[in-house]
Amino acid sequence: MKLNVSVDGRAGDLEFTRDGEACRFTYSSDRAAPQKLSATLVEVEPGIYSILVNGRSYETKVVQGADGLYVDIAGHRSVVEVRDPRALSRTGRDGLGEGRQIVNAPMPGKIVRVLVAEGDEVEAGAGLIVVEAMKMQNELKAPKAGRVVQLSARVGATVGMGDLLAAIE
Amino acid sequence: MKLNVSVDGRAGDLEFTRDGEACRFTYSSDRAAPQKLSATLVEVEPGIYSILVNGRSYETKVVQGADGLYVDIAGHRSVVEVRDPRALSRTGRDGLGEGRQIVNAPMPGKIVRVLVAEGDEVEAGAGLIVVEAMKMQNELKAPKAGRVVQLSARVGATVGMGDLLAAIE
Amino acid sequence: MFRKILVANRGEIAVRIIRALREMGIISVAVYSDADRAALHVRMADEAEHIGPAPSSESYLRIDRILDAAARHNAEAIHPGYGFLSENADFAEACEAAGIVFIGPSSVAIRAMGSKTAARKMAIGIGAPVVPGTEEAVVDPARAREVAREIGYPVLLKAAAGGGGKGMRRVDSEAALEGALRDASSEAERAFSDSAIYIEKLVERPRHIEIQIIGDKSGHMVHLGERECSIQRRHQKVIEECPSPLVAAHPEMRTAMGEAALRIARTVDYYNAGTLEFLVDEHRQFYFLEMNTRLQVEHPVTELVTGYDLVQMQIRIAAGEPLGITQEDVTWRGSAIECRIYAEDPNNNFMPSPGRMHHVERPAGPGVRLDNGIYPGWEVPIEYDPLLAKLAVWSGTRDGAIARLRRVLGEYYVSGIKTNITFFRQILDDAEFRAGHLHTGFIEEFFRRAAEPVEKQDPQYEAVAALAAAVFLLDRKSAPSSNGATARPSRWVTQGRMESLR
Amino acid sequence: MFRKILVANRGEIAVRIIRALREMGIISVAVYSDADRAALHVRMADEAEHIGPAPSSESYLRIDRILDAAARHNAEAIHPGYGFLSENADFAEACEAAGIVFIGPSSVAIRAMGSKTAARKMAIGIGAPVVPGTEEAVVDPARAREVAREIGYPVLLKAAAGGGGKGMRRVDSEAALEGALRDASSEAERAFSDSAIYIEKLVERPRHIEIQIIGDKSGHMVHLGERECSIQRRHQKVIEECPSPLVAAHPEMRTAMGEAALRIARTVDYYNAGTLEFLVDEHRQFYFLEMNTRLQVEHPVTELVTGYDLVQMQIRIAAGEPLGITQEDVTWRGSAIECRIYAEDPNNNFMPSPGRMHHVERPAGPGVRLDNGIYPGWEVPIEYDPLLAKLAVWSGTRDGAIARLRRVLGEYYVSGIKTNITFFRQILDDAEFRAGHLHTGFIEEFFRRAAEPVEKQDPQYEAVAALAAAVFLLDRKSAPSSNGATARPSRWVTQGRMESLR
Repeated sequence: MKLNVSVDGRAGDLEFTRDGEACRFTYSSDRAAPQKLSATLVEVEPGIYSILVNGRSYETKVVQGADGLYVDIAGHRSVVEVRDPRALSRTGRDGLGEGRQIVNAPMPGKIVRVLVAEGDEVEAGAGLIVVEAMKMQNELKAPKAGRVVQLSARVGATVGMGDLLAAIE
Repeated sequence: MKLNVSVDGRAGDLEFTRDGEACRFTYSSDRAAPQKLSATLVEVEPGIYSILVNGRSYETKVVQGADGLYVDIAGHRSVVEVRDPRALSRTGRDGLGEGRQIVNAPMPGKIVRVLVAEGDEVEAGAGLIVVEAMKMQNELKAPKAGRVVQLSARVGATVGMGDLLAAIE
Repeated sequence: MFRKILVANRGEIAVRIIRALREMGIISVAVYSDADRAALHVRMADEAEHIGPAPSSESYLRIDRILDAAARHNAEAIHPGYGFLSENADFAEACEAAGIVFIGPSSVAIRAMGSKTAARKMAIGIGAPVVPGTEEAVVDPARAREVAREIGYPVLLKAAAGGGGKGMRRVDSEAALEGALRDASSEAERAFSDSAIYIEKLVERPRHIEIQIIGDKSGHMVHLGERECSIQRRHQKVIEECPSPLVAAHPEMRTAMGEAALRIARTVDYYNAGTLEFLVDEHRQFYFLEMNTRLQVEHPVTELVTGYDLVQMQIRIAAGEPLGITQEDVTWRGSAIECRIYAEDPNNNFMPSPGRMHHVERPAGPGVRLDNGIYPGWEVPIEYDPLLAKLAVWSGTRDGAIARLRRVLGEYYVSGIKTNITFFRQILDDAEFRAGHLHTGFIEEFFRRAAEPVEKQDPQYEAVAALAAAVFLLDRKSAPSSNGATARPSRWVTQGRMESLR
Repeated sequence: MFRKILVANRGEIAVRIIRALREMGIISVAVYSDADRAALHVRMADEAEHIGPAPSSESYLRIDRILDAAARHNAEAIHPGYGFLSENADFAEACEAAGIVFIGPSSVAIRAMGSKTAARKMAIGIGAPVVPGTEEAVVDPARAREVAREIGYPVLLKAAAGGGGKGMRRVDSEAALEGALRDASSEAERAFSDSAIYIEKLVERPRHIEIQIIGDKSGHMVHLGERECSIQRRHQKVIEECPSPLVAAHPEMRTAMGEAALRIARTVDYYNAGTLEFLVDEHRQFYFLEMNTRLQVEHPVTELVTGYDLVQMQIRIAAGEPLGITQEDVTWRGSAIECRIYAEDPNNNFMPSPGRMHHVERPAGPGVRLDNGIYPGWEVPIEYDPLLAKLAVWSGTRDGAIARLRRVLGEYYVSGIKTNITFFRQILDDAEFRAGHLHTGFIEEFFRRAAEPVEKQDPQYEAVAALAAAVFLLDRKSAPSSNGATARPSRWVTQGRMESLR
């Protein structure tokens, strides 16, 4: 099995074979020279792997996160993306409109104030919307200078994480 | 929904309807007069129910046990069997040969001694087989006086819980 | 002693109180909003009553509904915990009127200490040192500008009814004053249904050290020593210790602050548990800040070091029992440190990170105390404070406690939401923290200091992480491409494309 | 201090030692058999090495393999925990020979105390009181009959190398002697690879009270007071306390037993941690029983009350550091009680109940200490002791500790296997236990007393249990009949049939 991987944004290549608990694998990245390793791997609890690599014990916890897999080892978290080279073609084009910048809700919460109106010209960093969650108010600022071309935020509305609230162009 | 139930061996009748979290139910048994109750019920974790019955909070844990469902409430365990009356016909006949008594392994373990041979006459309570698990030896005794008509236990063999080891007739 | 007590709170503190009641053989009654039907405090209580919709203003802050619940369940007393109605004199009064014992001080004492400005006056009256600032709330922006100008920037805006950093803002220049005032008062309105704000001089690099006191209804009162709570983010404590490393080095401070605390408390004939907060400047001068007329979030570190159970003492005192100890009986053994585990992202300005937690692994072993309000599968509601649990440790020495806390934070794991667990381990490794050089601006400085965290990381981590991720995806029979997909295109995807073009 | 230490054990004690090593910044090496690849101690250690098949005689008792593992990982010291090789003088010697530090006393001291008969001789030599019995092992049944006859029944058979009740039998009549001797010696052979058995007079209704001592390599030694371990089943401790209620009422006993313990230990120039076990009869006379030259299972109650970390002290002493405390420094605060949580069925003669645990809920909150060796999904192997975890509590008073232990046992839940958790709550409710009237036959008497447990049970339990069971089955879309089916036909099925015939 050969996979393209990225760990915390660094590209790497993983090649491995499995035979029950036994694993043989090679990993190489721009900052890690190729190393042939053999390990035993057991999923001891859902998403938690006990991995022994030449005598070292790695309790490794994996969970699907928003921007890849979160892999925790000894309290250190890496964000990992895995891709099968043969699957590359399947990737859709997920670029953003170049000039336009989106303002998403950084967390679920309630909109308590909208400080701009559609069509307003704003400076970069100007306050646009105030979202409150868990009794803390967070002011969302303009990512760039420009015109507010879209404004879906309404005072009192409850929004989910990542909801589009406004767009600046 | 109408069900025949037994709680710790006592027969009872349960009738209930559910509407989301809301439950209305009536339960009656030989020692509990019929009581109409309304509750809210939420499965907070797999097999764990938070049940509120007129203001009382019952953290109720259910798991499939060997001899029925084990239901734990506030550290008190009941063994519950549930049967749909319409299903009664489906029950197979699981009676035991009258004269014959089976000796099952009470736990997984290793047989360290066999004290009788097939055909032996034994007294009730006579030692038959010694099983060891977790470094503790347990002598299995004859459930009744009679002849050892079957003896599948072999010294050194590993046995699972409930395995048939011998039969006395 | 009481037969049944209602707990007018939620989360970890409700659970902690229910545990105390169970140990005392007292029936516990939980209350819950729509958001909390499946909350741990409802699961653990003997009885439970629904009191309204999710917003606290319609449930946990509704005096009428809580008293109704108490009446319906024949509760003889109410423990308010902290926050919500715990420092609301009207609530205490309403309880008294309804013939239900309020587990806390008299409504008179709450009212006297409830407004910071009034408390300041009282302290000034008996000659206790206070930080220069306004004696009354300031509403009008113009007046605020005036006051700030005469005190001199930087100034601090504070909710008169406040606590826990809610409705609090540091203001460094006049330009920022009006906006800050607006935010602070609306936040205060929401949190305490009281928008009154006052202004005081900001002491630079102060330590926050507070004194725990407890007294019975016949006037016997002792202090249980100090807690240092200088490690704060957004003006909210996140790490608390007993003893304070500063006081440990200067034991006379404990006596001096303890006596000052008792003197201030006596001015209002205080009884039950209370905490007097002080700022301590770089010359070890202490200034009275405010009195919290309730149980403190961080009370466990005091319990671990003194051996007393503050919640059980509160209940016995409320039942009219004598305190039963003298100042001489109080001893301090070893060192305790507590971390507040929040659902938040320390790397993104501590942005709250609500959501459902899938897997929870709890630390165990020697010297650990976990006060938890969560369980696997529980979804943190957006309506309330994102405090998940308090993790405290005890050891014979502060170094031992730091080492232990590092160990147990390593064992603690909550998946599905972001938490500040790893952040705490970084702070515990910080030389300044280990040396006990603490002040309320510590975290900001820490971030500047530790801009580039120099982790000496096991080179195999990267390879092992990649392997585990691959196995995770393959065993779940899910197409890596979709699972690997990201919200926005990462540097990596771009690289991936370039590679595929070669 | 050591850089790396190998832990030659498994289960909760291996985990407890790994936790101590992590706090001390020492790299931990676990060893495991085929049955333990996924065990918690392997998951938690920094490094791990496989040492053979499941049977301990081929893995955890294999000196050669453990020393190989230590060499391969460059471990500088080995902590043996309790059981297995912890009291094996040859192992300690082999470590010394291999230049690896054995964390415990000298092989000489282990050998001297290792055989109960030798230890008795030594105690008699310095005039310490002992229970009448044989001075040497007895193999020949005829000789055994002789000895037993002259001592007089009831007698106790004990493995000379024994501990934890393994290879121990009470014999009330000559008829039962030979069988008991056979079982005891074969059990001893299995557990300690040493079948030697000796015979002693059985003291009726004795208390088991032991003294913890610890000393450094330059002869400084202190005692850390007593533990009462009178609550036993199958001659194995299941509940331990510090202080002993008897000693708490008669403080002079602590001094007397402590001094006797130190005197006996000094005869072998003892160092590191050790425990001297005494029987105490109904007239408060104490008799030296044996010395355990290792860490004790129940060490946590001593740690909770004295505030010392015994495992960390053991390691520092093994590294040649001085003890650093005097007898005057040792103080005892409050009361601690520990329960040993086993996978067993108390209602079926404590029959082991191995298997896979599905769900594990751990207690938390104030005053709880959990030393766990398990996790959800872990399957208890049949090859080893079924100890799942040790649950200990601390409180200011014994009554407080009992109330707390009741509370935390209620929070503790392990599904899928039978445990003794509920059994402990019944004991804690027992008037005799609460009064502190303890003796090693307590549990047998308890069962006779509590033949009909008079539970004042909530009448709604039955209805709620039925409802929950029904919902459980329906939500899992499984035919109730199959799920409700039982191994053998229950009284109920018969009733069911009869009803269906009407």
